[in-house]
Amino acid sequence: MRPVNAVITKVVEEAPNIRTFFFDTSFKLIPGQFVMVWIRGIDEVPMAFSYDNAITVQKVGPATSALFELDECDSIGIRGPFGKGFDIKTGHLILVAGGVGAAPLAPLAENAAMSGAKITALLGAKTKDELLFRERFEAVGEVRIATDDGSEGKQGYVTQLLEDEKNYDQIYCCGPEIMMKKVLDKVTPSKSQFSLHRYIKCGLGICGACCVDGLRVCKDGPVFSGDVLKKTEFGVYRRNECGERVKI
Amino acid sequence: MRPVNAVITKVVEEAPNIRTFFFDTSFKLIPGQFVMVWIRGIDEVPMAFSYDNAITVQKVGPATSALFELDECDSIGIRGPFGKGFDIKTGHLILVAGGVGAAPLAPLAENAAMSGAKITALLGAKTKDELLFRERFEAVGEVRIATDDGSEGKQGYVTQLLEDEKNYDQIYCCGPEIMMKKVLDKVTPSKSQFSLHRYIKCGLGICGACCVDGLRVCKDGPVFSGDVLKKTEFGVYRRNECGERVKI
Amino acid sequence: MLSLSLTGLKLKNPLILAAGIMGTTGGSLKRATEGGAGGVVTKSIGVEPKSGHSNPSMVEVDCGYMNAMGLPNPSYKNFQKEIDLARECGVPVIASIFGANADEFSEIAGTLHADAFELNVSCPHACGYGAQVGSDPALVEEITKSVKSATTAPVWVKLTPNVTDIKSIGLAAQRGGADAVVAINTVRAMAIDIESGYPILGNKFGGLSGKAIKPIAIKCVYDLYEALQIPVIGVGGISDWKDAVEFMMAGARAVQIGSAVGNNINIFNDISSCMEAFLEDKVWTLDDLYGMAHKK
Amino acid sequence: MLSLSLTGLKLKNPLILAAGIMGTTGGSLKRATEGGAGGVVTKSIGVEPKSGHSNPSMVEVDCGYMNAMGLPNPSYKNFQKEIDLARECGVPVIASIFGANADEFSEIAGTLHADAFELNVSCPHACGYGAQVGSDPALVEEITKSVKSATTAPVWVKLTPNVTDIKSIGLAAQRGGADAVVAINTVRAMAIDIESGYPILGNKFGGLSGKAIKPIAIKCVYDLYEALQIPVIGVGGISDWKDAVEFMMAGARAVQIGSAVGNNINIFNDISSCMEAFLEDKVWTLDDLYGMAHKK
Ligand SMILES: Cc1cc2nc3c(=O)[nH]c(=O)nc-3n(C[C@H](O)[C@H](O)[C@H](O)COP(=O)(O)OP(=O)(O)OC[C@H]3O[C@@H](n4cnc5c(N)ncnc54)[C@H](O)[C@@H]3O)c2cc1C
Ligand SMILES: Cc1cc2nc3c(=O)[nH]c(=O)nc-3n(C[C@H](O)[C@H](O)[C@H](O)COP(=O)(O)OP(=O)(O)OC[C@H]3O[C@@H](n4cnc5c(N)ncnc54)[C@H](O)[C@@H]3O)c2cc1C
Ligand SMILES: Cc1cc2nc3c(=O)[nH]c(=O)nc-3n(C[C@H](O)[C@H](O)[C@H](O)COP(=O)(O)O)c2cc1C
Ligand SMILES: Cc1cc2nc3c(=O)[nH]c(=O)nc-3n(C[C@H](O)[C@H](O)[C@H](O)COP(=O)(O)O)c2cc1C
Ligand code: FES
Ligand code: FES
Repeated sequence: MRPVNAVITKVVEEAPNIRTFFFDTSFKLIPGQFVMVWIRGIDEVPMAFSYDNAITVQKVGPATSALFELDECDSIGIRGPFGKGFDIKTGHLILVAGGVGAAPLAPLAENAAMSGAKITALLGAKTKDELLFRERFEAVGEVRIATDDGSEGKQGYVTQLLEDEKNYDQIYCCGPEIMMKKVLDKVTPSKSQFSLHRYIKCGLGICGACCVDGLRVCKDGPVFSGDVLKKTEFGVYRRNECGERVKI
Repeated sequence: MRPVNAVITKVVEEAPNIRTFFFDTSFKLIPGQFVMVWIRGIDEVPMAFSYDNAITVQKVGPATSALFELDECDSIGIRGPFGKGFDIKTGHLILVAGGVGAAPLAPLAENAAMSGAKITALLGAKTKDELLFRERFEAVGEVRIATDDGSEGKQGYVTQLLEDEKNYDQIYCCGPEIMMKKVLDKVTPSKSQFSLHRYIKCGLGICGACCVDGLRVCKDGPVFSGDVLKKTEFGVYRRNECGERVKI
Repeated sequence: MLSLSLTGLKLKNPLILAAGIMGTTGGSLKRATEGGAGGVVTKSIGVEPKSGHSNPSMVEVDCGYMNAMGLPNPSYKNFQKEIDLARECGVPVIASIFGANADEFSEIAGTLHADAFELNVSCPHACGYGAQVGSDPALVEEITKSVKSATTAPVWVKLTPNVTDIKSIGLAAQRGGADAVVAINTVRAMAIDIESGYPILGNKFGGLSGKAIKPIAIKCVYDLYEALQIPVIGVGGISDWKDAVEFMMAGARAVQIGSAVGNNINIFNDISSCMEAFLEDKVWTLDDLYGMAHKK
Repeated sequence: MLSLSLTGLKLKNPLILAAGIMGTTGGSLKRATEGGAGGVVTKSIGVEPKSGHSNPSMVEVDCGYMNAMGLPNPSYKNFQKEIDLARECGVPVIASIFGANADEFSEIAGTLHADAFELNVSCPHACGYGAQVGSDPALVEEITKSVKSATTAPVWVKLTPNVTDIKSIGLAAQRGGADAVVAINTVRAMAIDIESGYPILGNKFGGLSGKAIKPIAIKCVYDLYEALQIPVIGVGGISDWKDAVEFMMAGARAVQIGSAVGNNINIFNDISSCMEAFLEDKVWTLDDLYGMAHKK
């Protein structure tokens, strides 16, 4: 498919470097699936959907900075959805979000709660201001918080909050790979799902740029079950744009 | 579509120069629609279907002669169906067939009779032996015959049989153009349908080789209503393979 | 809103019937104008009557069509009345012509009367004609020159994509005095029947048209727009108004429509009305579309 | 039943993973062998690490895909371990390599260890590489020669269809000592976003792959089979067993599969089993298919 023209209808400042961009067009995504967001003339980058019609973006480099220059009535190109989303279970679900990793987990929480699941969200961020979608998670379940600077909740990593969680039916996790690796090491692999981040080029499962061993993040993922990841290079190294191995 | 491989399962001698070839594959054609029959290495020519799984062919030149060389287990390529078939009405239907023109009219007669129409078939041929599908027409209605040599029925042209037919709801006609033109001149144009013959190249309505003025025999036809044909060059001239006008 | 002047011809819209499509009879050209065509190009006409390659001469493939008609035509000596009939409709009638050399081309252009001539130096499956002359810049220049001196009508040169560098051929046409180039003719191609091993076309190979070739044609038009001063007319795989817009953004002043006419002779009307609505919506004119992709 | 020997390599079937498809990591090449590939070609590897063109680098179009990856690769200096990992699967691993000149090509071929080398002189969108060298017969011959003297492994030369005469390039490769040619790389193409006028690819244009180009590739393979003594390996638009059979009838000794792997990594197994059933049904061997269309 060619990029669909999406006009920005509203921009919401979520945190110092995080904004949500609402569009005039909705996309049907399973939480965890992603789209390719084309900032014309600049770059095209993968993004989760945080609402039916919105992405939530952390400014980290050229593409996201260019996106931050855009305002209502500006438009971008969107292709997708791509990949496989989270497999949404019932029972007690624990969501572990690091930073902007909360983007795909918020709609997941809302969907799952609607089907009667019990939700516990563990949110981590550097500081209180950067906690994302806290109210959305609170609206559908329990929220526990960890911040690096202790400005809210427990001081330290979000992974520490996991220690108290013994009874769960499924763990959903999205955040920096190093954090996700720590989560994987602490939980029952077959009861956990992780949304991975790799450099996405084609998004179509063809070029192989996004491979974690033989698994394509863009097509077989970005969501993988913990037991699948256990046998791979996940958490050990990733590939840069050239395909060179880079230590995590 | 690419040609479908059709294996010949039976060959029936219908008349001195007319054979029916049955295939292992059926095609869904509305009577009057046609297929392109590919005799590999030789030519591809348009043919009506005389049964769900058969064509009835008169040997007239290189392609049909090559077809006559084929036997059970040989195969040809078939593409289709192409074009628009007869619009099958109810009431009293008169079918006027000249020679191998009976091929699309026989299944038409059978279909229409099944829906309760009254069928009168007027069959014309040079001589008795060449009368095609007489029994099939007799099985579903009345048959009247004209032969050039008087060996059966009235001596003369099949068009003469029309004189006695005053009450009909629709006339269906297929045969040499000169005969069809005579029929058109004798009947109510809006109550008549004719299956035309023009040189078919693409069969897809693209090249224009088969045009009768602006009408494409392969796509808008081969069946046209008499009142549409009245305003055209039908019966006056046709085009040869080069596109030159040739008097009928 | 869509009208334009193209090499001196007035067109009510930039949507032209492509050569070889419903183009052998005055009646069929007329039908295309009734379908809304802003101009019509005839079947390519040569010096002598030609019956073309044997059937199958066209087959539908996965994403388009393949044909090897072999330039069937009644010769220019039998063709003036068809052109005249088509001209009654009041839209420009462009005579597509072909020949083996400059003399044949100018013999035809010097005799036939038409609103413009389109030189077919690009048919990929006509031995001794078409792309066999159109891959050589020197020949293309010479033929264009000789036609220009044989007629006062505008001369368009239709290019083949089956070359290493289409710009060099376009430049040759421009040097020869062409008023416009048309890109592209069909792409060399082949299909084989796996049941028998036979190449499907009577001519064994042919030219690919339809959706499959659109991205190839867009690139050719884009490159020609950059290289040439004369207008580029785009053709190849247009099947809806979006395709037409894409060609104009690539740099086409007007477009031609071929294969897609088979399933919809009214495609010219359909595209016109959608294109008008699009331009209104964007508050753009045709001129805004023209070459837009080069400014990005 | 499908096994063959190709330029000295033993393949369990004639279905090879094409260059640039799942070919950057040992793990992904391995996955293709698990999907049934009889051989795998790596991503094209150059002298220095390269990050490629900016995104969008690939887009789905009407009948296929368009890409301008820009040859991202970790350089041959970082690639031996990926090849070694892939070789553990026991199927031949062919290293695709590219360079700006004969020296770069032979530097790589002289250092890397692989079962064969495929010379990418055909990528349509890499400035100074690929088709920019592969359109010149003299350069192709020189590069092939120098690689042949740098390695004892078989050398395949991958050709671009974006030339006036692909046979002349194939003949140059053969003169240079190539053990086989591979045809075709992608077809030069472009797509424009009509909402904005922007060319969609970051590189503005790219190469067309997938179904759209199959009839073009079949014609190239057919022509090369007639012109050359060395085997031709067919690639371009194969998406099922029928396509593979068609290529072999056109004259391909083996085929490569690219774009279609995206939706089905097991396509190699799927095609193998259907092809076997077809051959049994027809009471044909692979050798019967080979070049069959030339005998009709
Ligand atoms: C499946 C998936 C979903 C994502 N969802 C979100 C989201 O909802 N919100 C959000 O803010 N971010 C999300 N990201 C991350 C986002 O894609 C990057 O932050 C963005 O690409 C950075 O681009 P840049 O030019 O601003 O930064 P750069 O300086 O170019 O890069 C910063 C980081 O982003 C990575 N990056 C750059 N381009 C790409 C690319 N094409 N594919 C993958 N990574 C890239 C770089 O490798 C680097 O690690 C997601 C990533 C993936 C893979
Ligand atoms: C819609 C349609 C349905 C037909 N149905 C039948 C049928 O059921 N049975 C039957 O015996 N015949 C049928 N014909 C006629 C049949 O197509 C011709 O008899 C056949 O093409 C002759 O080919 P040839 O090489 O044997 O003869 P040739 O010597 O090549 O030609 C004999 C006559 O057939 C015509 N012809 C040749 N090729 C074509 C072509 N590609 N398209 C149209 N006409 C051609 C010639 O113009 C000439 O008038 C049909 C024709 C059409 C248009
Ligand atoms: C059946 C057919 C006949 C054609 N005949 C001619 C011709 O006579 N002269 C010519 O210049 N181009 C001819 N063409 C090429 C078309 O004019 C056009 O360039 C090509 O088909 C691409 O456009 P499309 O994809 O819209 O069909 C022919 C194409 C087809 C499909
Ligand atoms: C994403 C992508 C990357 C490619 N990279 C390369 C490459 O690095 N080297 C090369 O020789 N060909 C490359 N190709 C071309 C393919 O190997 C193949 O020749 C082409 O895609 C046609 O085959 P297909 O239609 O089966 O995809 C690439 C193609 C695609 C789609
Ligand atoms: S980004 Fe190309 S396979 Fe995933
Ligand atoms: S045969 Fe081509 S339009 Fe009818």
